[in-house]
Amino acid sequence: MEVLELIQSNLLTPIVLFFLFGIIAARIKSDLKIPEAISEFLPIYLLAAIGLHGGIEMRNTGFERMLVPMLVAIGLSLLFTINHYQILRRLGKFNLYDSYALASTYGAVGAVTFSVGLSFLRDQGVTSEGYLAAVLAVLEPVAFILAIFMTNMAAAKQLRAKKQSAGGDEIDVGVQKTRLSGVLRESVTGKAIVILLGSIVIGYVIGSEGFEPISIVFEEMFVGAIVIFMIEMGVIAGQRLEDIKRVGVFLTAFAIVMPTINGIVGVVVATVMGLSLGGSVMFGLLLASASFIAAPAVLRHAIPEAKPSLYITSALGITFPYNIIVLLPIMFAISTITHGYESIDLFRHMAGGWT
Amino acid sequence: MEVLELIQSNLLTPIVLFFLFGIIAARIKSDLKIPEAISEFLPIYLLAAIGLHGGIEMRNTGFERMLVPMLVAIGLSLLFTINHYQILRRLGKFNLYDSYALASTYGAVGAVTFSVGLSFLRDQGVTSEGYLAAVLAVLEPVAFILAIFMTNMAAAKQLRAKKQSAGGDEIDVGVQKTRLSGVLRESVTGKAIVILLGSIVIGYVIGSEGFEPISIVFEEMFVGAIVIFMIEMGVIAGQRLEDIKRVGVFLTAFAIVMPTINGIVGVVVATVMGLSLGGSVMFGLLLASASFIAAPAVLRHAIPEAKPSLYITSALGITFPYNIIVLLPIMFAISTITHGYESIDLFRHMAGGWT
Amino acid sequence: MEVLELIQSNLLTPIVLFFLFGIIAARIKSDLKIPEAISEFLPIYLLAAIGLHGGIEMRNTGFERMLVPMLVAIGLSLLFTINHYQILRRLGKFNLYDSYALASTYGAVGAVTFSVGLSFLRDQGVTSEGYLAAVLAVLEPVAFILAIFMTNMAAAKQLRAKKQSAGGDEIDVGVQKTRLSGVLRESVTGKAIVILLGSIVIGYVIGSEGFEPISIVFEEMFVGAIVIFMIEMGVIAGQRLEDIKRVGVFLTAFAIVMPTINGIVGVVVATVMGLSLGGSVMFGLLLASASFIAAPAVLRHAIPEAKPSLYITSALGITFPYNIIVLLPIMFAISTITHGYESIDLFRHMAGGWT
Amino acid sequence: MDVKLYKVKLLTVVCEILAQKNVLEILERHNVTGYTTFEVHGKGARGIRGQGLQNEKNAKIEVIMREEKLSDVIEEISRTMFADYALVLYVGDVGVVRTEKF
Amino acid sequence: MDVKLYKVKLLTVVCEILAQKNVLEILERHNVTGYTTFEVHGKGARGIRGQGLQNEKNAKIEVIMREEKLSDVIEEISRTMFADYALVLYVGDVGVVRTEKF
Amino acid sequence: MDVKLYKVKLLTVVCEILAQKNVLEILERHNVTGYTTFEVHGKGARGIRGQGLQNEKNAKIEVIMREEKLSDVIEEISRTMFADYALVLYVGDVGVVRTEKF
Ligand SMILES: Nc1ncnc2c1ncn2[C@@H]1O[C@H](COP(=O)(O)O)[C@@H](O)[C@H]1O
Ligand SMILES: Nc1ncnc2c1ncn2[C@@H]1O[C@H](COP(=O)(O)O)[C@@H](O)[C@H]1O
Ligand SMILES: Nc1ncnc2c1ncn2[C@@H]1O[C@H](COP(=O)(O)O)[C@@H](O)[C@H]1O
Ligand code: NA
Ligand code: NA
Ligand code: NA
Repeated sequence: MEVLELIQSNLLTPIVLFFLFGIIAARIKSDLKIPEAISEFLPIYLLAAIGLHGGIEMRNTGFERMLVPMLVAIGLSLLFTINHYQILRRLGKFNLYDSYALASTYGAVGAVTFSVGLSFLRDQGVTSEGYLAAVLAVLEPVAFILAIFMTNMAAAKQLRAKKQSAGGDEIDVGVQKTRLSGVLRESVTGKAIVILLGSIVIGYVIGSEGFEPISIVFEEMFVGAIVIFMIEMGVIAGQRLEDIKRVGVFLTAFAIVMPTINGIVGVVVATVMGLSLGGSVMFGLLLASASFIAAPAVLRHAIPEAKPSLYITSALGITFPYNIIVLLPIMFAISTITHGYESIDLFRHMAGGWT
Repeated sequence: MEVLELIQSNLLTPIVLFFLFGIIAARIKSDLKIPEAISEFLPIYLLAAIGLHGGIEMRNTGFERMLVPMLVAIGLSLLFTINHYQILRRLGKFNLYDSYALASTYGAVGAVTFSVGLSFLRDQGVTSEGYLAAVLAVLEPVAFILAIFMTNMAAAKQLRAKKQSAGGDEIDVGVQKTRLSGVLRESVTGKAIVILLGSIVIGYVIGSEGFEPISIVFEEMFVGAIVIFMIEMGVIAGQRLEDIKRVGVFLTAFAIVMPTINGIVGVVVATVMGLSLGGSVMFGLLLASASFIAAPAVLRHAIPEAKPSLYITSALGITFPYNIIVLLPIMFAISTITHGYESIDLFRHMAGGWT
Repeated sequence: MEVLELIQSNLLTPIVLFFLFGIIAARIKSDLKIPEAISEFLPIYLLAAIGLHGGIEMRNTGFERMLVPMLVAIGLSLLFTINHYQILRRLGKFNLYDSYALASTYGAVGAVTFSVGLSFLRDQGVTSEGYLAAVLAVLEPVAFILAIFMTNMAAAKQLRAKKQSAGGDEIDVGVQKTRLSGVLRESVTGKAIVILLGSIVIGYVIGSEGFEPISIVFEEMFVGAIVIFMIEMGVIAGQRLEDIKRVGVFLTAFAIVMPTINGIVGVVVATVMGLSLGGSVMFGLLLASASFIAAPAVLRHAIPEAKPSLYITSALGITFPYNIIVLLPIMFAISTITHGYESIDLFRHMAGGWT
Repeated sequence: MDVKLYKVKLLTVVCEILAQKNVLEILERHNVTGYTTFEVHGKGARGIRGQGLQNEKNAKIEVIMREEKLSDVIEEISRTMFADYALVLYVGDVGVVRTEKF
Repeated sequence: MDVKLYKVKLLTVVCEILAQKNVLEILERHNVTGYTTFEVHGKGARGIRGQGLQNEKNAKIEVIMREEKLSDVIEEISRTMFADYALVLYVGDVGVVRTEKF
Repeated sequence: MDVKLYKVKLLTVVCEILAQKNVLEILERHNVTGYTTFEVHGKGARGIRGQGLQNEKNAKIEVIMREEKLSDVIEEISRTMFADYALVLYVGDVGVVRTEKF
């Protein structure tokens, strides 16, 4: 079967192999570790590279066509977040806080996953729409804002209920409000969004020509940098493997089934909106991915009552590997079909001619 | 007007844009930051690259022609430092310590500014004399040594005056002397000078051929590395914007007017000495630039009574952006004229043929 | 003489020059330093690059030919370790612990030395067998395991002797055993071995084609990265120069003579086993090199009674510079002869045709 | 020569790094004049902290302050943060020279 | 409002970083509930530490614990580590709010 | 088994990193046998420190020493450094095992 072959060939890329290697290194309790300064710098670098690339593409192709996909992505992200919440709260019996935290973690997007997706497409000789970097930036805070708003509403409601029975304290409602606005500020000025948007604008301004002297650093080193980052991601995922047992069967299933559904819906919707084969894969990946770098930073302040071990572990330990190893090739196969190629092999031939 | 166009096109380079981006990121209170280890490493890297490049050039062109420009640069640096002092003390009414600290900050040179200048010339398709890297190295400590010497003289004089009225303590004069010699040692063994001089020598020894296997790291990645460093410089400058209000109108004006004068004098003098178009720009830039990395390290020990907020803020927050955004293109335009090109456009045509 | 010329030309490579520069920087008490995160990352990077390269080579050439050299290397490493011990204990009059610690430091291998060797061969236009990276990985723990085992045996014997005279405590024997097994675990899961073996496997799996997108980071930047690392190695070696006086004449002689003998034996044995000219040099270098990054990490736990100042200082401060500056060219010359080239110059001509 | 030392309190808080901001805000609200912070690793009821993602480190916050403000600050930290965050706090006695600074 | 503080001990160990593991194992063996660690530089009888190779830094380990366990822990560290490792330890008095945590 | 602890002083100095050298020189001059240092961030009378340039961080210096030397050291730091540098110092009581080390 072609999808299996695609999964298998994806499995044998340096990115996936070094991720698996990192997991193994952690499991055998090796002291291997990418120094903190490097692993803190790499996401900034990756986002700058993604942004510059996206900005340059947008300059070449115009961004009028961006509006619809952007709005659809926001709409889907909100819809999915609410859907996640219902499933987690009703079927999963998670408490209010954990449900919203998890719902938004999966409604949000993962920049690292996006990087891996870009590199996967590059391997397949396919390109994607540049404005998807902008969609990535805008989608970052959307799900969090919704979830935080909803959590605060629910908490205020609980509070009001309490107040009616006893003498309420006004202060806490005020605290809730400051919290919300503070968190909104924070998540929009978070470094990921800021560097991504900034780089898109700069990429747009400088164009391919202005990019030329920095292309060796911001383009040619891209895959190598991801590889280094994947070692660390693997190590961290490996260290959490024990925690995965503790997240329970329900959340484990959720962490695999939900991205699959969201991702496939994304690919199909993107195809309908007219995105290219590669663009549809990236659109699906945006919706499928869960946030594990931004999520803790935002949620720990916004919904401190939620257990970070749940949302970090499921996003990083289960969904991330699943997405980059299994779902990415599946979505690629689906996008190949929805874009009217009868088989992946056929496509490959054609792609061969393109590069 | 051509200068304006040049400024405008310079404004749209990745280097300047990422610097401005860093300022904005700091202003909106984003948590964006290049990890310390990286931003500590980048100046070392940039200086190594500058030095190697300069050394290789010197091997190709010989360094007998270096002597005059070197001596003239030292002379001008000393002259300017004394001039700065007079202006700051008399017109600016700064105290002795702040006056000398500021005078030497502007008499000294900025390695980061120098890097940006090299990259600016590269964009314009112009080269500069390799031995200017050696001038950079030698100029680094000169202004500090003068200022420290003068400050100690003045302080000793005050002390003697006091002693004549009361019973003096000999010890403090001794302390002053140790301080001076200690500081001299320190500023000559400072990492910037050491790596720069070392790399010049190594570049000279290995030549283009020996450089070949490391040229990807030390030449091709140069501009990309500056870009990353400029993000951090922008963030730091942005964090200091409030302080700029506090430095006052006089120092703000000083931080713009003085480099302009020094820089233009530098370009003209360099032209007279026979430096190339690009070399004259770099010579001007050396004299125009203020030190903001070496300065605090040296001055905090040498003149602890001076307020670092004054000299760091004006050098990094005002002069540095002004130099790389506005003054650099102006000096380039002037150098074009002093080198007998009737207009910049004409020059561009010719440059096109060279590259 | 050709060997002297070779030494001289090797002396003028960026790698050796930046190492010497680092020593000078430390001696004049400059504050120059590669930030910790960078100098902690570089060995990981170098080992990953070595491993990938080795793995790809092994895929191309098969690894059936690896078995004999591997076993011979292990045998020689063990033999040499015992030999070192006898010399140190009998002739050098070092105590049991210091003798075993030093014996295994010189029986083990140095990954940084190996990197420099690869880059030296590259300069000479010669290649080496890819499986030597695997030999490097396997050789890493061998000498330590032997030395730790022997030390524990000797310590247990001493203990038993004591017990017979007085009432012994059983517990300590248990402690010894746990220590041994703990140390074995640790040294096999040490980051150097893990990243090296992992990268070999990944290199083998992905092959040249899969390596292509990351070759800029993991191949083309290799020499530049070594250069940066050599600055730091030089600084650290320079800081220890004082300690060298304290290690004494005997150990200083040992640190030069022993590697020379081991290395030459290595080159000859490798030639006999049929390794290529370059491969024989690398095989000799493996046996000549002493460990100074892994050694303290392993020995400080395994033989805490041994003085780290002895084994770190001699390995890093004496043997490492000697190996990369003097012995490497000597071994190259010898290998040229053992491979039947009448003179190095002749060889050069031929090599010219190969590249 | 003898230096006179004045008795003040040294409050130390070790907490997950994402909670550092909350602690500093509480200090701010109580007009505490200064503090010193740095990043640490640790182990406690919430397991080992400091290995994984950057956000999972701890921060250590040290505050020299007069006894007067101490219990208010501790009370607010206890009330608002003990339940949700990995956090440990303790108080020691120290002597300082320039009491007017605190 | 007044916060009640309970008296406990703060044990601090500064040692070469490769000995950190040994100290943590000793704490483990004595069922100490938590600790805080970070990397430091220093000078002592064994010279300046922290400049050279990564392995030559120091670690600082801070442990809040009840007085009961203290002398056993100190005794084991003294016995097994004083001879071979660069190491300094000291004990102070601190007050904590949640005594049940330690 | 009971471990005997001897009373000594723990002097802590938090200062701008460029002043660390001065403090260490003072310690040297007074024949202090050792110290432990690390980099910290902080806030005080001179604003927030630790965000900007590398040179604008703080250093924390901890010194275990006998009471005898303490006031001389403090006096020299106060006299030569209080005016010009961002600096805070404080003193606590600790117990040590090997009193001969200090
Ligand atoms: N007994 C202890 N001694 C010193 N530090 C502790 C102790 N317990 C906890 N900590 C620190 O406080 C952090 C949070 O503790 P916890 O909330 O118990 O997980 C830990 O990660 C440690 O850094
Ligand atoms: N008097 C002291 N005050 C503070 N820390 C010290 C002192 N003496 C030693 N240390 C620390 O303990 C480490 C090991 O000490 P030593 O075993 O004496 O070399 C040193 O590197 C310092 O970090
Ligand atoms: N109350 C305080 N508690 C703890 N540390 C302080 C305090 N005040 C100042 N510091 C530290 O001492 C440094 C210098 O203080 P200052 O000279 O007041 O700016 C600050 O940056 C802080 O790290
Ligand atoms: Na998503
Ligand atoms: Na200047
Ligand atoms: Na060896």
